[in-house]
Amino acid sequence: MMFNPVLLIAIPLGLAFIAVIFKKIQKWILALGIIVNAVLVFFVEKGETAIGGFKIPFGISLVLDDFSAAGVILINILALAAIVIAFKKAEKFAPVILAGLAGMNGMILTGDLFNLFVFMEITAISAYILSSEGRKPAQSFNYLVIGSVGSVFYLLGLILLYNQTGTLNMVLMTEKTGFLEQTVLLLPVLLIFVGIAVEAKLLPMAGWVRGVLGNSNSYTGVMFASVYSSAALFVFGRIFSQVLVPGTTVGIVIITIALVTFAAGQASAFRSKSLRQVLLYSSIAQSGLAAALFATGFVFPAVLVVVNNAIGKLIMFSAAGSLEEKYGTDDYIGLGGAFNKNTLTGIAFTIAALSLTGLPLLFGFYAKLNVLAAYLNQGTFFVPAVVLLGTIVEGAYFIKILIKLWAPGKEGEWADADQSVGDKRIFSYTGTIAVILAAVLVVLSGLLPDTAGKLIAPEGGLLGDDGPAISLLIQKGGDQ
Amino acid sequence: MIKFASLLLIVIGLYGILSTRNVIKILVGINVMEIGINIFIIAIGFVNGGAAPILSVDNPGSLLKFVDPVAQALVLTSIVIGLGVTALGLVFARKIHKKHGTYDLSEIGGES
Amino acid sequence: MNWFNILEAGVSVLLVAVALAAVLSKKLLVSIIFLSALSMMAVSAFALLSAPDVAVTEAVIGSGLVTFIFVASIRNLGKAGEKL
Amino acid sequence: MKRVFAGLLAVAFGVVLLLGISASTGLFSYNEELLDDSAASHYIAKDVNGDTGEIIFGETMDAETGSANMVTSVIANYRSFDTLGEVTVLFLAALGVSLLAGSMDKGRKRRKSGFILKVSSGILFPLMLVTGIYIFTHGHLTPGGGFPGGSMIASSFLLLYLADENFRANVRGFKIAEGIAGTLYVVLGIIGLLAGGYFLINFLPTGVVGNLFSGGIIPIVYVIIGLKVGSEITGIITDMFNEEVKA
Repeated sequence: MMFNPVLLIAIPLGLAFIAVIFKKIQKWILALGIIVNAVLVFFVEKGETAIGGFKIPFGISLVLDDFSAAGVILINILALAAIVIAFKKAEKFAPVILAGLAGMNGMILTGDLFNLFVFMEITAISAYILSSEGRKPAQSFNYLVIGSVGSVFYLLGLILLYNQTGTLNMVLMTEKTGFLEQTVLLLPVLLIFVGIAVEAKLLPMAGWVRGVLGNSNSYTGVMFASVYSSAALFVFGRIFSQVLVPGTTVGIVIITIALVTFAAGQASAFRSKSLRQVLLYSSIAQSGLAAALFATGFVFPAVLVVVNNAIGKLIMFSAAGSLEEKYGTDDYIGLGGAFNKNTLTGIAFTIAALSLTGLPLLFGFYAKLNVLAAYLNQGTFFVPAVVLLGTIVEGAYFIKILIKLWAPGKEGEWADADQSVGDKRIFSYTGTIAVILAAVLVVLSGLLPDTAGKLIAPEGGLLGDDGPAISLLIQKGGDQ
Repeated sequence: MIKFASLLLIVIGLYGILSTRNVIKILVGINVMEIGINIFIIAIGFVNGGAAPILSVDNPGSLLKFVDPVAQALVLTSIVIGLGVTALGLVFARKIHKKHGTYDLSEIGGES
Repeated sequence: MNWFNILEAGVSVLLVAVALAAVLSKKLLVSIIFLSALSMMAVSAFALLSAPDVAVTEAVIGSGLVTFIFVASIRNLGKAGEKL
Repeated sequence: MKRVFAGLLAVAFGVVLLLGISASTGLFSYNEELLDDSAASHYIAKDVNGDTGEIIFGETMDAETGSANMVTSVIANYRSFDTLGEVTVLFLAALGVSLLAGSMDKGRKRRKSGFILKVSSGILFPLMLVTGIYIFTHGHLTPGGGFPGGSMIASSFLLLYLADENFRANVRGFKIAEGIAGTLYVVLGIIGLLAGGYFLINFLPTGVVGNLFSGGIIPIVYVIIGLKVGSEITGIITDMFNEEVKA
């Protein structure tokens, strides 16, 4: 039995409202909602679903093609994993998390640009509230201001497109903007880019990331670095590789910004001393890489990068947040030797770090290989050089961290002295199991890359011979 | 003319956000920007000589010239979203004031 | 020049002037009151552009409730020795 | 220095904006007509699912959406899903306010208010409440609807707060009301899914355009929105007051 994809949005939303009524049992409602969604996501009907029963380009519709299917599966599974790792921290935000999940599913599924805006606002507001867990109100405020400016820009770009095309539907928008001149499209596309760049953590709008992620705990860190950022990148991919495919000028601007983000992120990560700061700059860098790939039209390698980053950051941020809570510092020199007492977590962290770097036999290698192959097939050599250089820097700082965390050295005495206090495990049993499972997933998918690729894109690549999925829908629509 | 003025409002709001470190004034700037974009959307949806989009005794038939109802619906949504964001921003502002005793971000220092 | 153009020009000038006052004024309370006035000007702009629904909503939410939550947030600060 | 920088940046942005926008649309002129086959023109003619001829006020039966107010038909019918998202935004904001403000301490008396103020607000309160309810039940006929109606209700509670220093609304009650209203909205959508095959489909007959009972589910949606928005904003106001009181 296949279900209507709108349930992926309606169920968590309804449960969020119910959780407010029955506050006493809200944590069980949260668990129920997340689990139901994580199961349901495999049983939803593909295709375009109208809402309200109005003919498709005029009413709001949801689009579930290979691309958004990969997106919602990733998001709902990640949300489940994040809850399992730190249920205690999540439960007091139950309605916020449920509504946020509905928002993210909506962002990825919707086929309407204004509906996308509404869901982006839902997601953003749930993120603002979660960021208040960091107990740094000035940083949350900063995030809120940048987010609000971004959403004004998005709305401005959107309304300019609406004025030209008379539609808000993505498929119809793609068709109609095809007839417009590049000069007319230039400003709206850039404005929409800036609006989405806030959540996707791209450079001009990434000012919030340091304050929010640098103060994250084992739950919020995972949510921001892994779940929210994957959702935002999937939206970025939908808009800039399928709906508003940028012309040459705008394309070069966007790709340049994305690559600068990648380079700046890797460089800052290399210079940082705090574990969470290294990770957050590495997240910015990965977002930049994925955005550059999406804007060039390499959808499949971009999705691989997003998935690799999401799983890796899930493991690493939950470990980093827990280490900080346990030892009261996240300076990785101060944490020296911490993994000796948390062997399993340490192994998972190591696998995640090596996979992000792109070591052979891990999933990250397959992702990087696809990235480079895509560019080299196209005959571009400059971008692969930047990517390779970034990878070397990335490898350098991750190996530096890993060595410190496994082998304390002289500066690490502080952590050793602390070891007698309290129990040594940083996670609950379920948390450890979840992290280990994620790491096993990375290894397995690295050993069997073709199977993993098939899982992500069942019909031989998201950008097969027929072009992006959404244009397939246009063709199908034309046949009717 | 109003289109032009609403764009100026967006620019003025942006200046307001960039030129101050006082959290309340930053929120005022955001609100100015939002009012600007709302008026701009309505102005985009306006049609010369169009009636308000309500069927009534005066404008009884749907073949008459009406202004764009979609733009107005979008603005209604955007106004309500703006209220929500402003309320949340003000609570953050109160938290900042409670923690640091000031509304001025420049007095707080970089790391907090 | 018909009435529409004259009103439009007037509303436009006032919008920009009030917005400048809201952003530039040194005192928080003055700034907030100008924001409320800006919202009122926006209401007239909406009414002028045949958007009664939006005008009603903006009047209740924009110039009523938003102003209130702003004022409620800063009301006690006089004692803390800050400029209102 | 900061101001100069901010000014330069804002002016630069303004120039880009004006140049970019004047490339596509006139800055000092308005559209002459709606685009052909645009969503807006179909919403006005109410012929998204097929031509039904001209809609005449007070005559046409069973139009696609029975609402005489086209903005309402867009908000509560054609783009109802947006509106569901929008009340969720407000719901989250109210939740955030209460989560954050709730962690601050409370107490301290407010300033005493006079007798006349109390009595007159006692008279005004029900009037505002009724006006609010009128606005959202007639949203499909007259300007207004769920959002201003709900805000009007919230304003009437605001009046009580300002006039009576002992007044304390039950925050929990409002949370429950907004939860119920939100759940009803989603349930309404799911009933549509089960009954008509589409989420949020208008599954009731629509009646004659211009009558009070003419919108199908539109009046129901607007009542839900009105209650939800009203309880959410009242919740925000209550939290703001509680929070303000202690400072």
